[in-house]
Amino acid sequence: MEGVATKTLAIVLAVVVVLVAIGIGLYYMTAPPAPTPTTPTTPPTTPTTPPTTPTTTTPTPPKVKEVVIGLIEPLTGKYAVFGQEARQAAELIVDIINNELGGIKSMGGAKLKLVVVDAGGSPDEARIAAEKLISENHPNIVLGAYISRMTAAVAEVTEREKTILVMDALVDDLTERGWQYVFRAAPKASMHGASAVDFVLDSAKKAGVEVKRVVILNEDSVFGTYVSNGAHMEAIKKGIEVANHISYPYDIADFSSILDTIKRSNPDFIIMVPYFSDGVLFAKQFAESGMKVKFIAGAGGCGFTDPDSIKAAGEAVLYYTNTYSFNPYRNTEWTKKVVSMFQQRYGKLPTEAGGIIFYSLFVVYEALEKAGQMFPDNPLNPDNLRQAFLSLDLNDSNSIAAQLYPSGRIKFAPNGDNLYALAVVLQVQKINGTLTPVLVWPEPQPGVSVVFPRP
Amino acid sequence: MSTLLETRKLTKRFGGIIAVKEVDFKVEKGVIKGLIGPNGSGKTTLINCITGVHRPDEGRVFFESRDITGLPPHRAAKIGVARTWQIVRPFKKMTVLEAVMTSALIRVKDLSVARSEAVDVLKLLGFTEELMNRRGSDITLVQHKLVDLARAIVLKPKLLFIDEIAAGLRPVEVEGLIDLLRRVHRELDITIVVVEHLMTFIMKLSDEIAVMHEGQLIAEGSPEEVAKNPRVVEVYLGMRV
Amino acid sequence: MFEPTAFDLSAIGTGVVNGLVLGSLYALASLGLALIFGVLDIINFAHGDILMISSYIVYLVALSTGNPWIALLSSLALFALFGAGVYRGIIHYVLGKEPLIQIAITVGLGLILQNLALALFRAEPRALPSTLFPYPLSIGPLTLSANRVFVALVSIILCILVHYYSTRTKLGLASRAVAENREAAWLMGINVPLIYMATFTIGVLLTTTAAFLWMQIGPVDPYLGTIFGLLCWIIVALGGLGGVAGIIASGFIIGVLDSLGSIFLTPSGKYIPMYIAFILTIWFKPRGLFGRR
Amino acid sequence: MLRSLRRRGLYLRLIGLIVLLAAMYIAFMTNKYYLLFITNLVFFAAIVLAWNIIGGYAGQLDLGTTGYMGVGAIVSSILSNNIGLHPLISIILGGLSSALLAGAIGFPMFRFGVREVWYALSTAAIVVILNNAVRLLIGPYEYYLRVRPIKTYDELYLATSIALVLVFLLNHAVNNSRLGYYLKAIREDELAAEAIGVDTRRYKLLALMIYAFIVGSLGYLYVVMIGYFYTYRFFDTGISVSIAILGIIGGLGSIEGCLVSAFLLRGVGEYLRTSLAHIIPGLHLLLYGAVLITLGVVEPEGIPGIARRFTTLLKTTKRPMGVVK
Repeated sequence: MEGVATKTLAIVLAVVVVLVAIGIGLYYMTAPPAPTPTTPTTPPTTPTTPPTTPTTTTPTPPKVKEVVIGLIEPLTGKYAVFGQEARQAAELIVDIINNELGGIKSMGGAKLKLVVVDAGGSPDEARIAAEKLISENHPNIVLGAYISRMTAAVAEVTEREKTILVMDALVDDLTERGWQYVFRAAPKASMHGASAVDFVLDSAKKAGVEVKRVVILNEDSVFGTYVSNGAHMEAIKKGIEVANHISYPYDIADFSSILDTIKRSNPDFIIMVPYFSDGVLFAKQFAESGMKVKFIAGAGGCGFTDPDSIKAAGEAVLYYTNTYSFNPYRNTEWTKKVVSMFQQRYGKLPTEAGGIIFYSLFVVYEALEKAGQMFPDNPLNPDNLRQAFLSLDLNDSNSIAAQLYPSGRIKFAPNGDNLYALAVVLQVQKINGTLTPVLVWPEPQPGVSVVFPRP
Repeated sequence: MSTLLETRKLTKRFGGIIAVKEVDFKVEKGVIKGLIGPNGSGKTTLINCITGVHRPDEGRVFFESRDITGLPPHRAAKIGVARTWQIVRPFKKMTVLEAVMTSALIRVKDLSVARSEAVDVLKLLGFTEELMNRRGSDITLVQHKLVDLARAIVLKPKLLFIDEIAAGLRPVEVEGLIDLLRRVHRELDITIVVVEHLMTFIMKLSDEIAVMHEGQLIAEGSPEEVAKNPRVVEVYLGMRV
Repeated sequence: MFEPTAFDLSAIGTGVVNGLVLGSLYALASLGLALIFGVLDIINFAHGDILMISSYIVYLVALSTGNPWIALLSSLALFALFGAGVYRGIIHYVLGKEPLIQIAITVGLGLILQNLALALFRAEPRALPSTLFPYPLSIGPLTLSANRVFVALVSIILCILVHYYSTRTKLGLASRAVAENREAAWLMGINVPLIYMATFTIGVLLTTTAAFLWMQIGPVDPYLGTIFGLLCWIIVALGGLGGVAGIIASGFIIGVLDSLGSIFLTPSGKYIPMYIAFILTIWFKPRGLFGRR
Repeated sequence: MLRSLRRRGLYLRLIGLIVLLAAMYIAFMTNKYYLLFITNLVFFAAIVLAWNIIGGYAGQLDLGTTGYMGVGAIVSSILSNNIGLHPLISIILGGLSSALLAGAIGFPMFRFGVREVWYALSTAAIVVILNNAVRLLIGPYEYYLRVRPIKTYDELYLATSIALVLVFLLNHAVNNSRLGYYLKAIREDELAAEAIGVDTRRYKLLALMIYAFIVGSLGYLYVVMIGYFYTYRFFDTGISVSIAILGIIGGLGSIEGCLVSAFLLRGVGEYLRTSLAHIIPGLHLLLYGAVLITLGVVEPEGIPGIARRFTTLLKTTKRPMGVVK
């Protein structure tokens, strides 16, 4: 009889587990339309009014009360590090725009309303997230999704729905597919690869060091492939011999064999496309291997100079560099301001994931202002918005966005890419005993100079 | 009477142990033959070698004058050599009827024909309608043994090996089983080899008996002859005959 | 993009050495699985996930105390409890049941561990910032990471200790008797349930030790168990259940195939030779290359 | 075959399934997100039913689902996209190629008697090998191959539903045929099945190839559903394992059980995933794990076992009961 009793108990338990699970699901189903963790700091933007659908055409244009900005980022899964920071950055910028700048002036001070959804860790999850965002929140502009393949999946949906997508993903071909409603301010992947090579050659020339051979390493993802191909092309163009070009899987757990291959290729420097764990692992194993090369430069990703990477790798990444889509040390009023606000609020330096969101959201802000001026009747119509984006010509003196951008200029080509895109280079240096990433290229930040070659 | 099955110098080794050693075993058509011997004397291994479960190391097996050495079990079953198992191998998640139907489907292609044949055989073995629709996991050991038997009979084999079916049965049940097997033998015209170490059962049932000991055939003949055989008595010394 | 390295003897040489180093850790990681499979006849699909969760515990304790040895000892203590608990709470109920049920239940356990780790630690890979010996070591013409040499040596020593345990100690001999024949062992007066629980726990502890060593050379993320689980099963399949020597040998084989595969096939294709070797072994030598049972 | 289909209650069940599919559509058609969500559910229900043939009836714990799905998907997407074949023909060719692959793998596997855990591991290993091989041949693991013959989600849902109904009918056809009886006998006891004359190797191989064919042709739908072909998403052992889990929980060989587990468990699981993922990632998998362990300890037969318990419980309390199978 005892056996029967335990079995019954276990059945009851199982039923309870399932019921609880369904209950939790139902609770969230009936919860407010945006089940993502709402920002504690978001200003109270007319919470009592139901979400308006501003795209619907109305005979007499009412004042736009709010503009819904959708943010799709990987908040869970392997890329959550990036998505979480992007969310923090977006919340900060929306706060600044709504409170400090008084909303979109050309639309009568309309406020931005940020809706964040999780893109998960894969394209199909991202696609479902995009469908959910669009069918439930009707955003006017969508930002996302950091990881290129996920961004592609999101773009499929936003294109169909004629919604503007401002991408923070870098893979080149995202702007090569003839999509109409996509824009990207950030420098694309191949540019990161080329910049890394240019930086090394530039620094070598200044230091009087001869570099002739390079080994290129990348994860076998589309991003890794584009970045490393950019580096490869640039190296060939500049007369550098590519001694080896090795790709590895995203779940690599051991670099020993790759290090052996590198050793036999005998390069002067190494270009690697580090995500996070691969960069950390490589740096540590490189330090343990006793091998010497003149320089190791990261391109794209930020797996060498990220605060988290530095924490995980320790001394192993000292003097490694990484190209960056954002320059946190740029000497402009707004860069200083936003970076310090971010630091105050979240207790850490913004990295690339946050930086791209900074200027991308301010570009959105400028475009909305422009749309309000150009099309006062219907500023949020996607085609009108597109016109507004294309007519932007931003520089340090006329916009906040440009002040936050590495090159200080933003102007979109018809395919959605920034004509003045630029990547900068950060280096891990020891300042007052702590490992800190500092800007070294194209112009070193004040009081800093590049350490080249790697001692 | 013609020879239905014959083995010639059949030998099977497991590692260093010789389980069956140069056995010449013959079964005439239309008999009930008993195969006895103490535990571990090689009876089941002999059956396994004949029905294709094991591949003999040496020697040959002839069935209806055809060499069937090393034929896989499913082929052996199709040419008319069926068997039951010493330790029952039930189809627990199928009903009794379904299990027997599976067997019937080997011969007949149509499901309804197979069903009616399975019902016939099960009725012969005394299964009620209700029992037929029980699942394999819900019946007794004795019933399992009968289902096992039914699965073999419904194949309409020419030769049927029955491996230790009476073990663990009460005397009344054994009596019933003897009658049942006789009926099967008679009505369905199946030659039967019964393997058992329960002597009373086999003495009553069999027309002739073979005795195995340590992998070898040590005696063969009618029940009375075998009972008198000094070697057999020696082997079974201490056992009630 | 894909440029196979030219055939090169020194490449093979270093590849083999690296493979042996990695292989010895693989062997240690598989030993617990082999022990549990051999004695309890339990198909444990949660093995890799147990290794993963142990790695997290080692990581957390090492990070908070700064002392790797405390991390080792405390996680051993914790996982002794964990092993006994899992045995009594789950494994006990599926002893002798159909393989499918054992697989289902251990897959369930693995899923719970994996997703618990995901919920608690998120998906980012974690690595210890400071390991035991983070410097290079020159042995003759070879330069190896001291950490890796340490890991390999400790793995081999532990494997030998397990061999000693199973052939010399009373508990080891008793568990071998149980593995050979459960009923006979019962009749000989061996407390079979106790042996089962002890063996399962020892298997888990070996895995925890392997996790500690792994943390010295690699990162942990919630999906580490998936990679390791399959790898360990392959090693057990290759080694058969013929004892520790077989497991060490097949660990070496897999390690070398892993390392040479990354050199000659690019790291993205390194699993191909290992897994093909596994499948061929299953086909032609179902009892493993060195198996006796 | 068709005649045997006309057995008790099949029409009723078929109508029930179609009504369910239609009701889900009507309930969710206005919201694209939910429509995609239920399309996903219907798709995986079809996959689980396909797995039921090899895993449920034949009792072989196959973890190669995504491998066969991926091969079918590659072949059919390339044929329809790059060569311009009609999607239906590409689907059939995709299914055939993955059935051929299954045959090539399964023949030696069954010939050498690979069973139980070793079968499961080998099939998982094959997925990993395919994954690596495709990476080496095609390149990056997120090879974008855009496939869009189906324009709207409504059409996609219709296509997926038709696929589910077809697989459902095929399952019934197998269940009520000689093949089904043979496979179930193999699952219960391979040696005993062999001894009553079942050519176990041949029928296992047949079951494997049927399953690979279905899964391979469904691969194309999956590509359409995701929008792109991603190699790493197709050759994923994790998805294979979760499909096997749904099949096991559904009760091996129970068509209704598989449908219930696919719709209910995966539905709840996916809902948890999409709505709670940022708070507790992996909650749906925790749920699977908990259900698996509870079932393993308490009711190894899964959903049909539970249903049976309930019916006997109701019977013994002597309440008038409806249909008891």
